[in-house]
Amino acid sequence: MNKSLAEKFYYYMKLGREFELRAKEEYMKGNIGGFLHLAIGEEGTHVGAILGFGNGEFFVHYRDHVYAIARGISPKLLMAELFGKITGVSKGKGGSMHFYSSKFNFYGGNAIVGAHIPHAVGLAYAKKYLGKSDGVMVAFGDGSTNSGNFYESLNLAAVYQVPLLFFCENNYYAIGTRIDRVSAFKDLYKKAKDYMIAIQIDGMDVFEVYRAVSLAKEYIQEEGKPYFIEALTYRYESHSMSDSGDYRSPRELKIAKEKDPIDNLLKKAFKESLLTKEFVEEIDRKVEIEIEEAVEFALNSKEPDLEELYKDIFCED
Amino acid sequence: MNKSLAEKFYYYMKLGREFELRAKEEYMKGNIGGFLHLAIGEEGTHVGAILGFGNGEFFVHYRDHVYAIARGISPKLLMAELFGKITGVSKGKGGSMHFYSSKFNFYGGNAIVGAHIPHAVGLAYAKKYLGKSDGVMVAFGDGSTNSGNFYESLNLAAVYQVPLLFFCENNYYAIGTRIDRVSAFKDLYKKAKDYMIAIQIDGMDVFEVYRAVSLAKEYIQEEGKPYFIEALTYRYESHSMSDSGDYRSPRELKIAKEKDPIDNLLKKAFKESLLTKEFVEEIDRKVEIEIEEAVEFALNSKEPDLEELYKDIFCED
Amino acid sequence: MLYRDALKKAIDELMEIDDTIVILGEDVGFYGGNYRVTDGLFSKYGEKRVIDTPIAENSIVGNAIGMAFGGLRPVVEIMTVNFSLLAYDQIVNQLAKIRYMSGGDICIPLTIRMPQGVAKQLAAQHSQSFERIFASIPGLKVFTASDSITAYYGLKQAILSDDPVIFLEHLLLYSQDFLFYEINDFDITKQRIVKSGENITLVSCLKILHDSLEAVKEVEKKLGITVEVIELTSLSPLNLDLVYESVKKTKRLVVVSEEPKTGSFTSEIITKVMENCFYYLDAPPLRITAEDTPTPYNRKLELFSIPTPDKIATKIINWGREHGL
Amino acid sequence: MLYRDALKKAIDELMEIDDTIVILGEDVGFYGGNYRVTDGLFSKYGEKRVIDTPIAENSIVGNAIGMAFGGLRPVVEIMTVNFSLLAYDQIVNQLAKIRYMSGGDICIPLTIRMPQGVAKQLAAQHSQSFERIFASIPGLKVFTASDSITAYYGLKQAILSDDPVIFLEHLLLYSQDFLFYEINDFDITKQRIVKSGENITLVSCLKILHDSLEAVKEVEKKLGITVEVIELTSLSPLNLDLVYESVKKTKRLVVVSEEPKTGSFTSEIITKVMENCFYYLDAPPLRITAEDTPTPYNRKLELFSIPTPDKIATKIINWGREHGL
Ligand SMILES: Cc1ncc(C[n+]2csc(CCOP(=O)(O)OP(=O)(O)O)c2C)c(N)n1
Ligand SMILES: Cc1ncc(C[n+]2csc(CCOP(=O)(O)OP(=O)(O)O)c2C)c(N)n1
Ligand SMILES: [Mg+2]
Ligand SMILES: [Mg+2]
Repeated sequence: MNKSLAEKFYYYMKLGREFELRAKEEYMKGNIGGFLHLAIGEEGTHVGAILGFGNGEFFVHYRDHVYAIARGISPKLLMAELFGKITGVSKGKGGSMHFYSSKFNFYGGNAIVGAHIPHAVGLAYAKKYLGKSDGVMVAFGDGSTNSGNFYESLNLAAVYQVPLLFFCENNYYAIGTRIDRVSAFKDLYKKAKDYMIAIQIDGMDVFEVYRAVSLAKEYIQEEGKPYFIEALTYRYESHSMSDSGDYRSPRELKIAKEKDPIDNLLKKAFKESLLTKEFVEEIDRKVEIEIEEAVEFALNSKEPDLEELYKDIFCED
Repeated sequence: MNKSLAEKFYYYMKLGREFELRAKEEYMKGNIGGFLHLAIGEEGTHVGAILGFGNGEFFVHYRDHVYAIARGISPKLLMAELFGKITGVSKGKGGSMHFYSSKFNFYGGNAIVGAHIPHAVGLAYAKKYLGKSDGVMVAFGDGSTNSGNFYESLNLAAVYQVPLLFFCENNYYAIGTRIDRVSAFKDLYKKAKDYMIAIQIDGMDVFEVYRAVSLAKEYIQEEGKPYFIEALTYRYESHSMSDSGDYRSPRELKIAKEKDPIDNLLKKAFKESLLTKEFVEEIDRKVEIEIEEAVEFALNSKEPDLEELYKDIFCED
Repeated sequence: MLYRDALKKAIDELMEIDDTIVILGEDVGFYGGNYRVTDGLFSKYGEKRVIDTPIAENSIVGNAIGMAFGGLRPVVEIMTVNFSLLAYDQIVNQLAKIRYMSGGDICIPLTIRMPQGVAKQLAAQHSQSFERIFASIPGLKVFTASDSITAYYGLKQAILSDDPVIFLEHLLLYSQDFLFYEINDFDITKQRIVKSGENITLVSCLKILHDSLEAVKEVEKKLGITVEVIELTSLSPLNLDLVYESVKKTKRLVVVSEEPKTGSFTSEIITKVMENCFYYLDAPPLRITAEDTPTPYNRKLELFSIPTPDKIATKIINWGREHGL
Repeated sequence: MLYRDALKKAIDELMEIDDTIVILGEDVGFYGGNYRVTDGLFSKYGEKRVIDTPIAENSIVGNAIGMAFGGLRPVVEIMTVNFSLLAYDQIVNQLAKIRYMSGGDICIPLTIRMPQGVAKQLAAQHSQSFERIFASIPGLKVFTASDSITAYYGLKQAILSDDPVIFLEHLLLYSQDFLFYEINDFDITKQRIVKSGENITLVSCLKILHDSLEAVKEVEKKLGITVEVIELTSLSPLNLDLVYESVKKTKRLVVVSEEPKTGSFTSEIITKVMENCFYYLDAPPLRITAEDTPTPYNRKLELFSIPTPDKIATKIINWGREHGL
């Protein structure tokens, strides 16, 4: 473990969490609308994955804020998107579920469960064909692993032998339904193991996620083959801002929170002297300012003009 | 092995083969239209499966003639269906790919690859719910095992724990594409093995098919759980009457035909004195007459009246 | 009665007397339904009859078809109509055709309920309306419910039908409270005159029917005329006798819908009216629909993309003035 | 030139000069394509560019979308339009919307080619026509090809377009030999006047256009009039200027299609003409379509279910006589 890595972890995890806590507030105020899916509790998984993967195209479903932040997309652009402003990363047309930035190799945000997985297979195919070697990563929830989209993609990634990292964030729930009630078995990596190397890791530990993803990245780059990681994680909040969350026991939630990825990181990092109190305080201040600036930017940005409605449907108009 | 079983095998396999050979002729004459998918070479698989399964609902894709014959549906009704006559098993509205007879618990004939598999899961669910115990069987090709329909059904059959026999007839080809070019691996039963018991058998040997399916039937009835059989088989004809079949080598075809299921049966049955020459000759005559009668029936039957076009869309009109 | 409660009441009352009725869908059971239509049924009827499914729409519909073969009467909830596209093969190639292909051998008494429409900033993949892609498929019945009465009686009729029914609800109606009273001879296939009038016939359904009714007040005031409003509670079978009669009287037709304009089901209504009332019409029919774009997230754009009461009123008033009203 | 050869020529010529173009679909490679459109391309361009896929339509389209993200220009073959329903979510929720949802960030230069229509006794699941379910989705371009010229130039235009294009072919056209000649300024989105005339405007596309042309001969003879025939080579964008102009001249509109009537795309054509030419029309528009039933296997019923040259002629003649021709 090295110091600069621990510092990055802390910065992005903190930034991700504060971004979402603030987004929640702004949602209550009415500045943000639609569905807002928070990843609070899952930062270890999201940040570890993005930093571990490095370059290379990334796909994810609608729970996309923290991934985007770890990718280095400015919180300003993201907050502005949540506010529906023209300065948003998708010009205010996509919202929370549809962050896109090809500049950052960030391909959604997708609101149809599982439907982005085949895109990742196709993009990995294109990269292999074009001789580009930094691979592709696709994150998806436990809920999508029961769908045809998921399975067809496992098979095709193996048939085409493409450099693709399947990254399953198993937070045990799809909205209010626990995975073991709708999946034939609950160790989800087993669904992939006959198609490619597949492992299960502790997603609450950012170090472990980072390490596993880095190794996977090396493998897919060198071998040009797919790889599968299941990260066990937990979301603290309800599925989206509209559900009560009463399908989980307070006890279950409490146990999960005892493994909080940020606390975890700090504990470990202090013990091994990777982070200092001063650094953490400095980051906290920096994050506070960044979030404040992001909200200000979003607030002060313009809404799209009405004619924007008709733009961006086709490339050729 | 017992005598009466061997007799039944021979009768249905012969009837199935002659039915299809004649259908091919009638197709050339223009008495039959549309797609005609022949199962010649696969009779061991089809007859062994139906007889081994006994009662219980059965689903299959478009390559359905021999299954229907083994189920005991009169060749007259089937030939009339191929001829598009009102006396056909589906009133001439379905044709070769859509044999239906709820009286015989025969549910298609379906022309969308893989789409009937979820129906079988649902029907097995219904039977379990209603306390009916004779289970359901669904046959499908190697080609469908790469599809979402297939995978979702494996998972759901295991989640719901329904008495369903998955029966994969692996004839190595989906139209002109060999299975190993489009599937991550070629032992297809492995796709199911984490979801239920899954085995591979020699589909050219009707005894083996019968035995395996009987045991599977017992299992699903007693345990109320799904089961998976992959039967290795081969179709001698092209995919349907419209393809040239030039994607397979004459040598491959020759090797397959050396394992012809009817020859195989006769060899074994004669050796073990299960069948006599006289019996075989008698059956051959009987089959010839039955086929002749079927064609006559079909020829002499009426076409549907024009107003039939508008009937059978809804139950309530 | 709340719209969602009317739907639940219909399901609950039928489940009580007929135990071949089962419900299936994502989160319909333990969780109580994403829009809480099935809340309470899981504990009342148990997990065998109120079935939580994985996220696999294609299989949900496919399984339900098989259940129907097996003597059950399944009621499917697809969380929103947007996800039904994953089951579109099962709906179109299977559900709508098996009875026909079997020469009438097989009945499929199956209802698929699902909400559609623009709610509030759910963006392009969660805001669609799809009358056109269901009502244009021979072999499907397609009903709509705009209030608690059509919800309750209509859903009962759908579930009791021995044929496949697509039952369209609207996201913004679930929490609305509508007048509820008993009706003896309700038949959803007959359509419904919501309000009578003399000078314009307005046809609509689902949530936008209410927006249209609001707009009509303004129109009547401004133009000093009266508008007859007809609700299409059944898009298939599509019996438009009430509409023809009305148009023959009013000589003017307006159709309002939340589908994007081009290829929307409004064009079918208009075409049928042209075919049947051509010589009666005093003005070209007016259709008021969503714009031909995906639905944007931004609220201002979103509202700009769909008909609102104001816009409906303005369009009708301008059109009316242009055409002699 | 055979229709199938025109399609292949278009693909082949473009693949030669642009190696970001890849083809994918079931049996398109080693086997040569179910309708032999891609025959020979596998050995010429290799399995990396002519990709045999498993039977997984949803993934075929989904993969192609990802390939487009990655800088390729994929040409998908779906074996027939009937199977595209399995990919309908990818087509509608993904392909048609990603550019918009990304605020214009992402281009998807992707073409999906597929044949549709009634061939001969392929029964309900293999005989469908689906103009309506594609052309009514904002974000898709939808082209049709009725002969070798539209096939060749149209498919080239589709593949070279930076936007998603649904390219509709017809099962019965592949083996037909059509006149072929070079054209310099072909633009498929402009539609095409196939034949000029004075008294009726007939609009159609794909295979039934040819049946209509045959019928027109009979109609012209019997009624002693002339018919203007316009082919809709582009259903989206739907530029109907040629049609409006023509109708303003002829005062009468006939639309012929193989879709079942209710909700077919014919109703959109008619509605747009009503909106733009209402006061010019001397008769209610006539549409001639398939019946509102699944397609039966029996040949007699099958033919009874779709428009044939005879039936088209009879319907137009009767309608013409009824309305003053
Ligand atoms: C195809 C489809 N079906 C249903 C939904 C509704 N839905 C949205 S999120 C969700 C649960 C997904 O759970 P999971 O994949 O575990 O991801 P998580 O929310 O836990 O991150 C469902 C069912 C959808 N968006 N897409
Ligand atoms: C969803 C779908 N895609 C494509 C087709 C076209 N098609 C018909 S049969 C077939 C091959 C199926 O092969 P397999 O499942 O192995 O069955 P077999 O023909 O060998 O019995 C294909 C691709 C179809 N009918 N349905
Ligand atoms: Mg989850
Ligand atoms: Mg096969």
